[in-house]
Amino acid sequence: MNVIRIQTDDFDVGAEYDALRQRALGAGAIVQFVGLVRDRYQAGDAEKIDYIELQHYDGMTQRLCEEIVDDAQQRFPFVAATVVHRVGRLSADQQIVLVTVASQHRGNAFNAAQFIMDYLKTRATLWKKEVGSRGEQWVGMKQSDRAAAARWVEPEQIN
Amino acid sequence: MNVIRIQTDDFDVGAEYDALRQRALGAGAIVQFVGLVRDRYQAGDAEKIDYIELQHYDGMTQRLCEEIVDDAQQRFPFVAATVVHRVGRLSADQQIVLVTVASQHRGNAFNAAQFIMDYLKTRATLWKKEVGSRGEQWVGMKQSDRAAAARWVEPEQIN
Amino acid sequence: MAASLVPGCAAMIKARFFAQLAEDAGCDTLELEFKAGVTARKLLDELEPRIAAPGIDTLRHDVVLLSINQVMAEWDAELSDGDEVGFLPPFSGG
Amino acid sequence: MAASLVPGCAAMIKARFFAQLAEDAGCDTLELEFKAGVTARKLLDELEPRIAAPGIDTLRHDVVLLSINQVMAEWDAELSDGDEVGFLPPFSGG
Repeated sequence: MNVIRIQTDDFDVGAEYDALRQRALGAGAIVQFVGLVRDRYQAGDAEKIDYIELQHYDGMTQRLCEEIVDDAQQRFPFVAATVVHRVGRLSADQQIVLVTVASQHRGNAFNAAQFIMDYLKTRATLWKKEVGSRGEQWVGMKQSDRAAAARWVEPEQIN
Repeated sequence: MNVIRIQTDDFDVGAEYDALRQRALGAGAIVQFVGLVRDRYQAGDAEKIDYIELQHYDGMTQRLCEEIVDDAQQRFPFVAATVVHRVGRLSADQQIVLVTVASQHRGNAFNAAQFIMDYLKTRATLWKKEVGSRGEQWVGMKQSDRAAAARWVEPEQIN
Repeated sequence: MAASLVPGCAAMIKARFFAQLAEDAGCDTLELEFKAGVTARKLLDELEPRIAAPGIDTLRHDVVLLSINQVMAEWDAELSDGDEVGFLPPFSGG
Repeated sequence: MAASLVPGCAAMIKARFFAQLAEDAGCDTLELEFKAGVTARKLLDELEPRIAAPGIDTLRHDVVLLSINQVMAEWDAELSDGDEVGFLPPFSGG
């Protein structure tokens, strides 16, 4: 059973792990990913990010995330998953997104978690604005995220 | 800074996550893997595993695990990692191993965590005995684990 | 509602903008009257002059994705009375 | 200690067995006297008859790894007095 939530509130990684473990008794592997607000535009950069603003299309995001998790489960069968994505204003070092996947063996849990993250970044109605020493700017889709998502596309799907 | 521990005691995933997050301020991605004692020899199997017994070569395991983590950090630069591996008797559904990696971006965290797990399973002085409805048996290295570890070997290293 | 599908009848369309597009357009939402059966592509062409100049760049079909009534859609989809059309710049969640 | 490196001198070697190998050998540890300079491979050959029959299969060089003084080593390494030799069956941690 999968749990998907879009919320402004923070999440408790330990509590989400415990809850998933209860829903997935008998599983042999749990992979958990947390995305955090970085405090720099680039590692080692002097210019700092103060906070980000995460906007989303209320009414679409929840369903798109559910579809992404279903897609992941078809490709990499797992027992249960939890996805929590925050929206609103998040300051540096705060938690943005949680993806937790429990499966029989670790391969599917790692693959599903990566697939979900790649698709959350490129196929869900979420937009990030960075506010810091460079002013305010909406972040475009990163080429690295586009490339990461593209690796999951079967050759026959490319056209 | 990396933390590696071999212990009989259980570990608290939430507490380990919080501790790593403090050691890795500024990181944008944390990947956490937990291996659990499965309660079946095979998913859906009627035959049950009651517990496992994890033996290790005290005096070698800690150092080998440190080398594996260093190797991972060379290949996939990350900010900090925690590895906790339990030994002794562990009953079904208990936690066996924790690998947590914090990095700037998610690619290195996912790769490093998978690399560490693959190498923990194939290159550290740890041995697992399964005890259940099939009696007691030492688990040999799984072909799937051998294959998973082999994917990290550079072509020039194969000989 | 069937009447709204007949080309030529008036149709109220709600356009929604997000992120950089909302800033370019100067608003999140526009209510517009079109002829029913207009395609999303045509709606976009007609919207361009109405929104702020910097937006013209970002409103290109090859960069912006489209939703109709909160479901991803194609640019040649025909619009009906009451439809909500979302103009979705490249995503950057996670 | 230098004397122990001279081939021909007596050397006490501690052999350690793990997992299935320990069960086959019927013990975790054996203290053995050899000539210093003996290779690990030769030690293994001499050990085979001493340990229980089922062990002979699992003690093959191509399956079992070797450590000397708790560091991974090669089968043609020469052993010295006081060395601890670990016979390591395929690992299965994690």
